[in-house]
Order: sequence, then C-alpha cells, then structure tokens
Amino acid sequence: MAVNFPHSTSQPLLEVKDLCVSIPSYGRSVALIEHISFTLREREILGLVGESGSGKSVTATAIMGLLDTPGLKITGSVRFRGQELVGLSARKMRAIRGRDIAMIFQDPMTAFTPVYTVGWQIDEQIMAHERLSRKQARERTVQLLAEMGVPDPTRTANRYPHQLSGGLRQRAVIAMALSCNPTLLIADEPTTALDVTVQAQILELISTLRDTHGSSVLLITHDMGVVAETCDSVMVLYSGRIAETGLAEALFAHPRHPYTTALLNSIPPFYGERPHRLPAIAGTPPAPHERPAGCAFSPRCHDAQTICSTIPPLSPAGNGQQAACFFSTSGQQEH
Amino acid sequence: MTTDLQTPASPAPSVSLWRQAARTLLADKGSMTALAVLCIIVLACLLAPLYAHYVAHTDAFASNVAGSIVLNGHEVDIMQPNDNPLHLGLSPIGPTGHTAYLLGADSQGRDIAARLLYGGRNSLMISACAAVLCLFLSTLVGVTAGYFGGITDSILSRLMDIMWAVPVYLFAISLSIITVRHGLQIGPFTIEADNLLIPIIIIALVYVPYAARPVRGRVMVLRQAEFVTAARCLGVPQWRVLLFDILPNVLITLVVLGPLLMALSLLAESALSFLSLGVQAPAASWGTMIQDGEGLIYSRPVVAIAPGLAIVFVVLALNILGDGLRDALDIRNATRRSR
Amino acid sequence: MLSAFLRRVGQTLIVLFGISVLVFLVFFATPGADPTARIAGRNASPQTMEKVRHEYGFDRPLPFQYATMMKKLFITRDLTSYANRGEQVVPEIIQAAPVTLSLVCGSAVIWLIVSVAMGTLAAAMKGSWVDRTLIMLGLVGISMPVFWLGQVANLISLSRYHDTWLFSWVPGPGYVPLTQNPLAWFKALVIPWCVLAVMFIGIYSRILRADLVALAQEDFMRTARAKGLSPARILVFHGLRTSAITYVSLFGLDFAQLLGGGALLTEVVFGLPGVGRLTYQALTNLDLPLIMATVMYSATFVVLANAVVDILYILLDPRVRDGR
Amino acid sequence: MLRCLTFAARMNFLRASTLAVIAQTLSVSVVILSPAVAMAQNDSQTPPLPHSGGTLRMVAQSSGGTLDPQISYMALTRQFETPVYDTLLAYPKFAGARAVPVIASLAENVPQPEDDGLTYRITLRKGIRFSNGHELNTEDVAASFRRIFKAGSPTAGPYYSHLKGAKECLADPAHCTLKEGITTDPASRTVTFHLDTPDPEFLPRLAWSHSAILPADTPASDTGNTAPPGTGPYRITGYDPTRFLRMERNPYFHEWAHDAQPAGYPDIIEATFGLDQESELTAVENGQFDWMYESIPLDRLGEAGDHFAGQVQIYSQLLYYYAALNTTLPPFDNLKARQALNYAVNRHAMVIYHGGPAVATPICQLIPSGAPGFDSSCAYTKGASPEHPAAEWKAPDLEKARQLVRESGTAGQKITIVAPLDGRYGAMATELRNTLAQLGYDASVRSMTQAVQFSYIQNSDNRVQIALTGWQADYPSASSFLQTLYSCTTIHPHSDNSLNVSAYCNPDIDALMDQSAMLALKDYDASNASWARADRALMAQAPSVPLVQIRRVTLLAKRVHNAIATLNDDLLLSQLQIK
Repeated sequence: MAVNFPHSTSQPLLEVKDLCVSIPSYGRSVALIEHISFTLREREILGLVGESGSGKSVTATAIMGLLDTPGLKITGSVRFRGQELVGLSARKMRAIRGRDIAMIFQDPMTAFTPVYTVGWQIDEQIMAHERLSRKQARERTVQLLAEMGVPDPTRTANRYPHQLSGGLRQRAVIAMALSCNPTLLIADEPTTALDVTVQAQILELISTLRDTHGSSVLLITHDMGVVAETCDSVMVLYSGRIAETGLAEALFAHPRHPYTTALLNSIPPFYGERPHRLPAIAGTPPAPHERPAGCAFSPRCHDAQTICSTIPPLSPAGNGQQAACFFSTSGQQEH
Repeated sequence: MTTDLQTPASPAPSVSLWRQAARTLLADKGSMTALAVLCIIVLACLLAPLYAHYVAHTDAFASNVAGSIVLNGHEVDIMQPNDNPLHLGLSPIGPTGHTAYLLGADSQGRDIAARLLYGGRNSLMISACAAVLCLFLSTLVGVTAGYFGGITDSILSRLMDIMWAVPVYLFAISLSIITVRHGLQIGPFTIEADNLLIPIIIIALVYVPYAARPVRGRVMVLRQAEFVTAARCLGVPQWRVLLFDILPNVLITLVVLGPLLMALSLLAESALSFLSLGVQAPAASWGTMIQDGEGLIYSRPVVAIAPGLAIVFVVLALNILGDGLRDALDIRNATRRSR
Repeated sequence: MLSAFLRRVGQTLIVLFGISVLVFLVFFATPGADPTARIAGRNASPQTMEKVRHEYGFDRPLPFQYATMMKKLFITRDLTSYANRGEQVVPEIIQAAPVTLSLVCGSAVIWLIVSVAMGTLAAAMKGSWVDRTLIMLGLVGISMPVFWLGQVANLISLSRYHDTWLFSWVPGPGYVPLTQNPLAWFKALVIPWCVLAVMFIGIYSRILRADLVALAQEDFMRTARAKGLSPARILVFHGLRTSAITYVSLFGLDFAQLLGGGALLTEVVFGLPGVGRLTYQALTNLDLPLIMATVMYSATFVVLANAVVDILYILLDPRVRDGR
Repeated sequence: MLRCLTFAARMNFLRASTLAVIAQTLSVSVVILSPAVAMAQNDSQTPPLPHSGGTLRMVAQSSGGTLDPQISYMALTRQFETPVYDTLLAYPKFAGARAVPVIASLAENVPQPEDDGLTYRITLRKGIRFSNGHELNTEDVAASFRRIFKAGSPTAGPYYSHLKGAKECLADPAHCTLKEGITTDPASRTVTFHLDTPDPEFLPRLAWSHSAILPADTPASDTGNTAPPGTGPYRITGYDPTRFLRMERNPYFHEWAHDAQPAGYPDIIEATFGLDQESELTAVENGQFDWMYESIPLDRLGEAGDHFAGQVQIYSQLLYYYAALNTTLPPFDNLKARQALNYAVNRHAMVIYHGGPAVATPICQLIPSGAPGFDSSCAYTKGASPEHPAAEWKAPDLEKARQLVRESGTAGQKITIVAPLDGRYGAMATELRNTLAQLGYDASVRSMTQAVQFSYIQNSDNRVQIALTGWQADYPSASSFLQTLYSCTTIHPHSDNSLNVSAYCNPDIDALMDQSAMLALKDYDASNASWARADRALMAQAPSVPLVQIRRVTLLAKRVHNAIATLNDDLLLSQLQIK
C-alpha cells in the first residue's frame, strides 16, 4: 500500500508501513493511528495534514521513537535508510535521534528548557552526537544561528529562550534541529504559534533547507495554505487514518476525499486574522475512543451513505492520488 | 508542603466529572485499601465502650494502680513491684494476651487497649472537625482574597504572611498555652479549657494559610476564566457567580485537600496532646497516650508505641486516600483524557 | 531594583512589627502571665511585689512597656527573663542557635540527598514497583509523628539494641558542641538528624517526583529527548535543574521554619537545647521576654528566608531575573 | 527550730559520721595556724584531707537562675551556694536527727534571747575572709541585712520584718538604714539585733540562706549571673545559666567550725545544665557525671535499684504533696465536701505514683514526718475520724466519703483541678479527678507549667477550686507548714503571692498557732506538742488534702563516696569524695 510519488527520482529515505499505535483505555485497546503507510524520498517535503487529534503528531513522534506512554503499543514498520526503527534499542535510537532525524516542535515558546541559554542547548545537542569541544560546538552554533538568519548570533546564543522573540526562537529551534545535519527533519506545526509575517519567513527557511542542508522534511500542519506553499506531496489524515495522499499540486487541484475538500475550503486568507481552528467543517473530529465504526468522517460528511459504515480502503483515485472514500473515484466532489 | 492544585480553569465541574472521579477512585486499589483501613479503625473506635465493657471489663478512664486482675487463676497486681534490694519503683503490667489488659496497663493502671479505642475517637473526631473547619475558613479567606483582590487581598495575604512567619507547631502551641488556662471566649460564648473544641479551633486556625493559598490561587484563575467573565458580562449577580461558578470549582480543591488536612490535623493534635496542650484529661487521645507512655518508654514501650502506630496507620491511609482523590479529580488529567 | 528592595524591607518590618505587637498583647493579657510574683519569689511581701513591679516597669502603660522591651531586645540587648531572674535572653538565644543550626543543617543535608535520590529514581522508574515502593516509603515518612519516631529511635538505639554492635556507639541524649569534639557532636546528632529528616524526605521526594513527572510532559523535555540525549542527562540537566526552582524555594522556607524553632519536637525528644526547646520552655513558663525574643528570632529567620528564596529564584530562574 | 531526720542510705551513714570525726580532728590543726601563716600559704588552705582533690561533675536539668544568695529561692542554687556563702548561724552539716537546732557559724555563739526575745547579741569570729581577700567585719553584717531589703529579697517581708525599722525598709527600700534594728561594735566585733516584736523563729532565720553575709560593697541589686564573694570553702568562678556552673576553692578559706561549714574535698565542682532526667540518669550510670541533681525518673527506679543499688541515694526531705481546697468556693466551702475528699483519696495509689513505699509514704496531716511538731496522726482513714484519729493512714473510706458528699449536697458540681504540667503531678491529678468523679462530681484537670501554676493557684482572681501542689519548708519548722499555709495573715486577695491557697482563715486556730510559736522561746517540747494540737485542729477543718511525703532518690557515680544529706541542706556537694 506504499504510496509512491511518481516525480520522486531519488531512493526512499523513510519508509513507513502499516504503522499502528494503540493505547489501552478502560480495558480495551484504542487505536491512535491505524495503518499509516508512506514513503519519503531524499530532499522531499511531505506535508502531513489534518485537524487536531487526527494523529499527525502521533505519527511523527512514533517515527522519532518518542512515544513512551506506559502500555502504548506500536506495530508496523518504520524504515529509515533501510534500518528498521520500530523495536530498535533505546541506545541505537538515541544515536539516530537528533543526528539523522531531527524534529522541530510546534511551540517555540516551550521547546527550549527555560533555564539554559539557547546556545548552551544547541551546543548540548552537537556534543551529544559529535566529539567536539565546547568551543568548537559553540562556533558551529553561532554559524548555524547566522545561517538561520538570526541577527547578532554570538549574542543571541548567550541569551535565554524567554529573552528571544517567537520568530527568533523558532529559528533557534530550527538551528538546533539542523545542528547535526540531519537527513530527515520532522517539523510539527512549526509556524502555528507564530504571527503571520514570521510564519512566512520560517516556511521560507524550511523550504530552502533541502537545498542548503540537503534535508528531507516531514511537515506537519493543519493549514492547507502552508502545504500549498511548501510541500511536494501531501498526506491527509483523519482520525488516525489516511484520508488521502498525493502530490500537492494534484491534490489541491482535485481533492478526492470529502475531508480534503472541506479542508481546502477552509484555507485562511493570506492576510487578516488567522482562524484558530478550522471553522468551516461542522462538528469536531472524534476522539480515538469514540471513533465511529466505518468511515470516521461519515458523521460529518454531507455525502455519507449506508456503505460508509464499513471502513473504506485506501484506493488509487487517479493522478497518483489515493483516497479512503468509497466515492473517491466516482467524482462526487463539488470541485 | 505544597499541593499541586493550581490547575487551569474549566467550566463548573459537571456531575459526570464527579462520577468519573468516583469511578477512578473505586478502581484504585490503594485508595480502596486505605478507605477500608480507615473504616475499620473508625468503626473500632466507635465501638470502644462495647469493648471496654464486654471484652476488657475495664473502665478506661479510672486509674487503677492499686487494683489487681486474675490471670490464669492467679491474682496479679496491675502495678508490679520491682524485685530489687531497695524495693524501688513499680512497673505497670505488660501485655497479657488476655482480654483484660490485652496490651497491658499504663502508668495509672488503665487498660491501654481500651484507651486506644477511646483515644482514637477523640483523635479522629478532632482531626476531622479541624479539617472541615479549616477548609471552611480557608474557603472564606481564599475566596474573599482571590475574588475581590485589591486591598482585601493585600490585607488578607499580609495576615497570612504573619501567620506563616511563625512555625506551624509553635503557633499552635502558643495558642494552646493561652487557651489551656482560661478557655476561649468568642463573643458571648465561652468554651471551657477542657472542651475538645479548643484543639479543633486551634488546629483549624493554624492551617488556614496552608489551605487558603491554593483556594485563593484557584479562585484567581477562575475569576479570569472565560465562563466567569461570560457570566459577569451577562449581568449575573456576583453572589450567583460566586455560588454557582466559583464555589463548585473550588469544591474540587477542597475535596482533595480534605484528607490531607485531616492527616496534618491528626499529627498536629497528637503533637499538642503530647505536650499536654491538646486534649485535656480525663479525655484521652492518641497524643496524650504517647505522652503517658513517654515515661515508660524503656520499661513498657507498648504504651507509647501502640497509639503511635495507630496514628501512623490513619495518617498513612488518609494520605493515600488524598493522593487517590487528587489523581481522580485532577482537572488537568480530566481534560487531557477527554481531548 | 532599589525601590523593590526597600519595599521588601518595609514589608518585612511590618510583618515583624505585627508579630511582636500581637505576641506582646496576647501574652500580656493571658491570665497567670503576670511575672511579678515569680520575680519576687514565693511568699514575698506585698511591698516586695510592689518594688519589683515598679523596678520592672509593670506599673507603666502597655505601649511604654512594649517600647522598653523592644529597646532592651534590639538596642541594648540586655533583656532579662521574667522566669529566671538575671537571665539575659539574647545570649540565651545566641547559645541555643548553634544547636538548632547543627541539628537542622545536618538533617537538611540528609533530606536533600535522600529525597533527590528517591524522587528522581521514582520519577525515572515511574509506574514500576520501585516507584510504588518509594512512593509508599515517602508516605510512611510523612505519616509518622516526629516525636514518636524520636522516642522509638531512642528506645531502639539506647535501650533495646544499645548493646548490639549496631547501636553501641550511640551516646545518651544531649548535645556536644562541634568545637568541643567533632566526633561526639556527630554521634550525638546523627540519630536526631535522621529522625527529623524522615518527614521531609517523604515530602520532598513526593514533590520532586510529581514535579519531574509533570515536567516529563513538557515540550522542552520532549525536545531534549528528540535531541538524542541520554535519559540520565535529560533527567538531571533538564528535569532536575528545572525542578530545582520549586524545590529550592520550598526547601528554603522549611529550612527557615526549622531554624526558627520548628524542630522543637525533635529537640524536646532528644534533649537538644536548641531554639525550639527554648521557645517551648518560654511559652510554657509564660516568660514574655524570652517568648518575644524567640518569636522575633524565628520570624526574622522566616522572613529572611523568604528574601533568600527570592534571590535564589533569581539565580535559578532566568525568567524571574528579567521579570524584575 | 526544726528537727529533722535524715534517712541517708544506711551504709553511708556510718562512714559519714566516722569521717566527720576525722575531719574534725584535722580542722583543729588548721585553726591553730596563725592567720598570717594561713594567708601566706594560700595553697595550704586546702585542708589536707584524705580523698580530697579532683573535679566533681554534676548534672542538672536546668540552672536555678540568679546567683544572688539573698534573692535566689531555688533549691538547686542553694545546693551550689551552701559551700560558698555563710550565715551567722547554721544548721549542722551532718546527717541524722542531731542536725537540729542551729549552731554558730560566722558568729562565735548562738545568741540567747534578751528582753523577752527582743534583743539578740552575737560576736563575729575573727580571721574569716571573703574569697576576694577582704576580712569579714561587723559592717558587712549590717550591710547584708540592709541589702535584704534594698535588693528586694523575697523573704524580706515574711522573715525579717520583726527587726526594728524593717517596715520602713520594706516601704522604701532605697533609703533603708536599719539604724535601730542592727547596732554594731566593730571593736568588740559584736552585732546586736533589735526586734519590734518577739520572733520565735529569729534564730533559724539568721541561718536562712537569704541572710548570707556578703561584703558591704556588694551592689544593692540582684547580681544575676555573677556571684558576689562569699566566705565558704568554694567560690563560683563561672556561670552560664544555660550551660554550666563552675566552682573552685576559695583560697582564703580555713575551716572555723566543721559542723557549720566543713572544708570541701573536691578541688573543682562543675555542673552541666540542659539534660533531661532520663539522660541524666543514663549519663551517671555510664560514669559521665558524678551526681544527678534531679530524682531518678519513675520508670527507671527499678533499673537503678536492680543494677546500681550501691550508688542510689535515698534521703528524706520535708517535702510533701497536697491538694489545696479553696474554702471560699463551692463545693469546698463546705466542710463535709472537704472531709469527703480526704476520706476518699487513695493515698496508697499516690505512693505508687511516686515509686512505691521505699520512696513515698502516705500523709494525712499538715506537719510532715521529721519536722518539729510532727505527731503521727490520721483523721481520714478507714475507721478513723477527726475526733478519733488513727496513728497512720490505712485505706480510703469511700462509703463515708459518699455519705458526706450526700450530706453536703454538693454532688454533681463541676470541679477543675489545677495541676502542674510536670511529671508525677499528672498522675496524681488524674487520680484525684478519678476520686472526685467517684464521689459524684463533674471533675476535670487543667495543667500548666509548675512555675506558672504556683502563682496562678495563689491568686483569688483565678478562682481555683482545687490545686495540686507541693510544699517544702525553707528550714525545719512547724510554723512554715501551718502558719505560712493556713493563717489569716497569708491571705492576700488578688495577689499572686498568697500562700494560703486554701484561703482558710480561722481566728481560733490562728491564736493556737501563735501561742505554739511563742512557746518555743521558753519551752521547745511544749511548743512542739502545741504545734501538734494545731495540726490536728486544722486537719479537722480539712483545708487541704495531704497526699504523700516523698524521699529523694538520686544516683551517684561509682567513684563518688561520702554522700551526706542533711535535712536542711540536701546533699552536701563539698563533702563528696572522688576516688
């Protein structure tokens, strides 16, 4: 069921297959994500889209091996450069984390430990993976900060997180993530907490990374606008399942899943106030333990039919797209 | 000692929150064991007169140094003379293993087992009442300070500072020393010095800063909360906001604080009684029993150890229950669970 | 900065003044607190009583008496006890302070080390049997009345098992100054240290564990993990270092309360002539000058500790540093 | 004028008396030395006694406050100051029944009352020097008596107000001269005391510690933590009320009368303060200290008796515990209620609370055994009545007591016992409460520290119904048990110093007591017999409930010998020998 993106020529960097994460709750197992499969090639930017609670972050953290809630069960396969990450020993995983795969988190406000300077924290990551002296590490830190467009990087490195503006802080976060030249960067809603102008700068920065650092990016967002601007390909998640995948242009042109359609309708205007949620879709996505049988989107779907009470398989919908909707091929979308 | 109760505000807790908390609590083995232990101890203490009368055949409050009992057909003095050339000193009878003087006698020839049960009544009653009274006062102070803010808050906070600046036990001891002589006069009412209300009031009072702080914090958060602002904007009168929006939320804090405060009160009561400043004779409490046993610690340690263990068990059970309640009612957890 | 400092000093003085007035009024109004008879001696004639009353100024108005007492306490520092003729209270406190300081410092070291170890270990092994055992141990520690634990410790170390190798070194209750004999000082205090520390170990290991567990949910802890740091490094450098802010502030206040006399039950049980016992004796004897002196001493410590904690806050938390 | 018996441990008694004889012979040789020689060789002032030398280390729970010998009223301080200060007369410093009455100390003679007891004339001994080297003269004596008033000695009023001019001194201490009260003749070294009214106890009062003779230049105010120079074999060289007291030999001392002020054995006497009784006992058992001042804690009496019997010291004191019944407040304004409680109290239980018959004996009269005027009698025991007292207490009579309560109609009233917080009082108070409850009263106990309680119960404003307390006479005398505690003159309403806690006033009995006292000036035995009658008359009115008379039980270290305890001075520190 792997999704292949026809235009990608390079070999797959990350191969996720049938990834499922479930958690026990009141005696039964509740799936947080189910059967997530995708491939990410080198220098590719993949957008992972969905509302809050759709499983984007779970997918990302599962890849990073950062899920450690007691009782949590992860099945499936995550291959990074051919190496299986699911079930990898903690020590080996640590060596990959931060060096080969780095992650940028949603809120730059809280991403840094408040009691250390930004520089110290970037140095820490460098020194955790490379045999460098503190001085050498700091040199690299300052250089990275400069590359990220941080003014007066030497001074900034000596400042505490709370002393920096949101944008600067997110640049520092990205600098930290890139400090060991990771081949895969997972960015979890990197711009949500920033104001619009800074948002654009950060997105610009991320999209140039593949050229400057040769990194692939897994960009997690709920904002279709961001995807449109930045990503090569898109994967839409809904309630822990893949709703639709495809190349960005194709998907934006012809969404095959009613959810994707709804999302596209809700792209906020570039100027003006950014809505906090996606108000265009009535209702809220179901919590994992309240997920309805069958298509999870059916309760909110205008076109839901009786057939929707069974889970729709992810099936090709033309133009390299795949969608998990019984009606995806019959073109029942309004657009 | 802090409790982590300054959780983000949420709308007035619904019935389901309480129900869910109860369900969580019921599923918690530790809390249930603690509750069972507590119930057994409370029940046993309530049955003290029956034990004293029908099992031990003793008057737990009458000194009996000159008396004797029949053990295995022999008459045995309750105060046993020492067998040394100078005929110095007498020791109370040790644990007999019989129904009479099961745990032996104290320095006044009284049945320790029976006194343990009677003492428990007072200890438990005082600590429970003190906890409730303290919560009441703290709510009053905390809600007033937190809700009205400004000068009211400043004054109340400074007052709490003053109370806080004196170590808790020293504060309680000072109050006790004053009241133990002449009782307490509140308006037209006089409380006699040997009234159990006095330790209750004192203990409740000294822990007010301890409990008022989280209440105040919570109210201050609630006051800023959207649903309260909304209610105020709708022109709901202040007392209604306080009564129906703030108080139910504060109630969670109070319920969680309850057992912890009772545990603290029990310890404070025992400390005061140990210093002869709490429960006054003839009434007994576990603290006064430890005090009785202090002089016998080397020859008859059971006199002091038995009530001490009783305190440890109850306080432990209360602490476990408090932890269970906090986990069950933690609003952060509740919200996280439903997100 | 200066104005904040001055405001702080002002607040402190107000609190101290409030306490002193309160204590003065309360204990002067207490029946049986009139020290004249005790100073004059038993069976003293009314004339002698009158002489004493005048000599000590008990016939003057209360504000005057208050002012005199404060002057004698803080300026001339020759305030004398009412219960023990000729006994100066300031030197008495100065003498008692090292005892309390020895007790509390030693105990604090123990509770600091053990509670950090226990709390960290429990948080690191959250959910395991080790965690549950440590939580339970902490709870038991909190649940024991300290005076009772002290008695039991005395019973075990001085009576029941005194003849075994384990406790034969334990000296009888009492205090030996550090300057006189360091080893004897240590021997005399090690059991009181442990007994006093037990409750605080319980409290602080629980607080620390809860704090660390809560911190584990924080974004920056996730960042730290995403950086590929070892769990130990994350726990110590990111978790503990951040928790230290809360821990230290609580620690400071408890430490100050103990220094100010909060350890009185331990001092009473172990026969240590410290400030707490002195305060207790003063209170039971209704010895107003000594009560006043010890309460002021204690309050000063607590207020000072508040200030120190604030400074520590600034040192430990850069956010607060800039907030001022 | 009090005769007392000292029940020192039997084994020590013989040794003590033989040693006293040896010491006496030795002292003769010292006296023969001329003062000049004695002064020149300060070190040789140390009497060459066998077993002398060493440091005696004693331990006490807390110090006794001020060291001013004319002000301090603490037993512990007296203990230290007995070998430091001297009075004109003194009770003999040996154990046993002969240690009464007073003998000459700084005075050469015991004065005979002249002018029907209005004048007493003494001659000072020669060559006695204070520890500062100053030689004792008549002016020191006069100044010391003035200082009693100027410094505000607690007993200035009760003990020395018979002196001429004493009233003025009491009213205006600053300008006290006692010009007419005391006249001196430095040339003949005589001091004459002139009294307003005869004081039958004037001689014992010259032996009372507050009339210690100090240098004339001693400041006329409480000397507090510094001890003025004295004439005894030791001087106090270091004192910190919270930590220690140190005494060294007085280089100027030489023994002038062994029985009055014997030379000391230890070179240094050191006291450590701050240990509680339990720790004191442990420390003495382990040999860390030589003597514990406090009594052995009750629960460890058995242990001491078992393992340290040879080191235990048991000695009698004129100390007994009693419950004072306030005769002005219900229910004890009713004679029957007072008698009922006297019948009902189980004094055997009280004995047990104090460690058994070896330590305590029941008492149901107001003059304790050993004091002058003691005539064993018990009106309130099974089968006895005030009209037909038994010789001693046998058993409580609850039935009679209940009947008396019924007759009094006081049953059901609320009674609060005010008791000291400390130690054994608690048990006694509970027992009393129990007895009251058995009699049908609603009784409860209120406890406070002894220091506070003692003045609290005296003040009529506090409306104390029944107070548990103890009484020890300053010196062996019947009057200090009867007149001090039960005469109309010792009632001071609204005052904290009103030793008649019972507030009992009966002019007839007062007259009988006065008469008994005055008889002593002429006929000692007749006086004692009269005191015994007064005792029985008072007891018939039951103003209080005497409970137990106790003996002191302390522990000495193994290396310490020659413990001599006198009825008046407790254990003599200076006579302890260290081997």
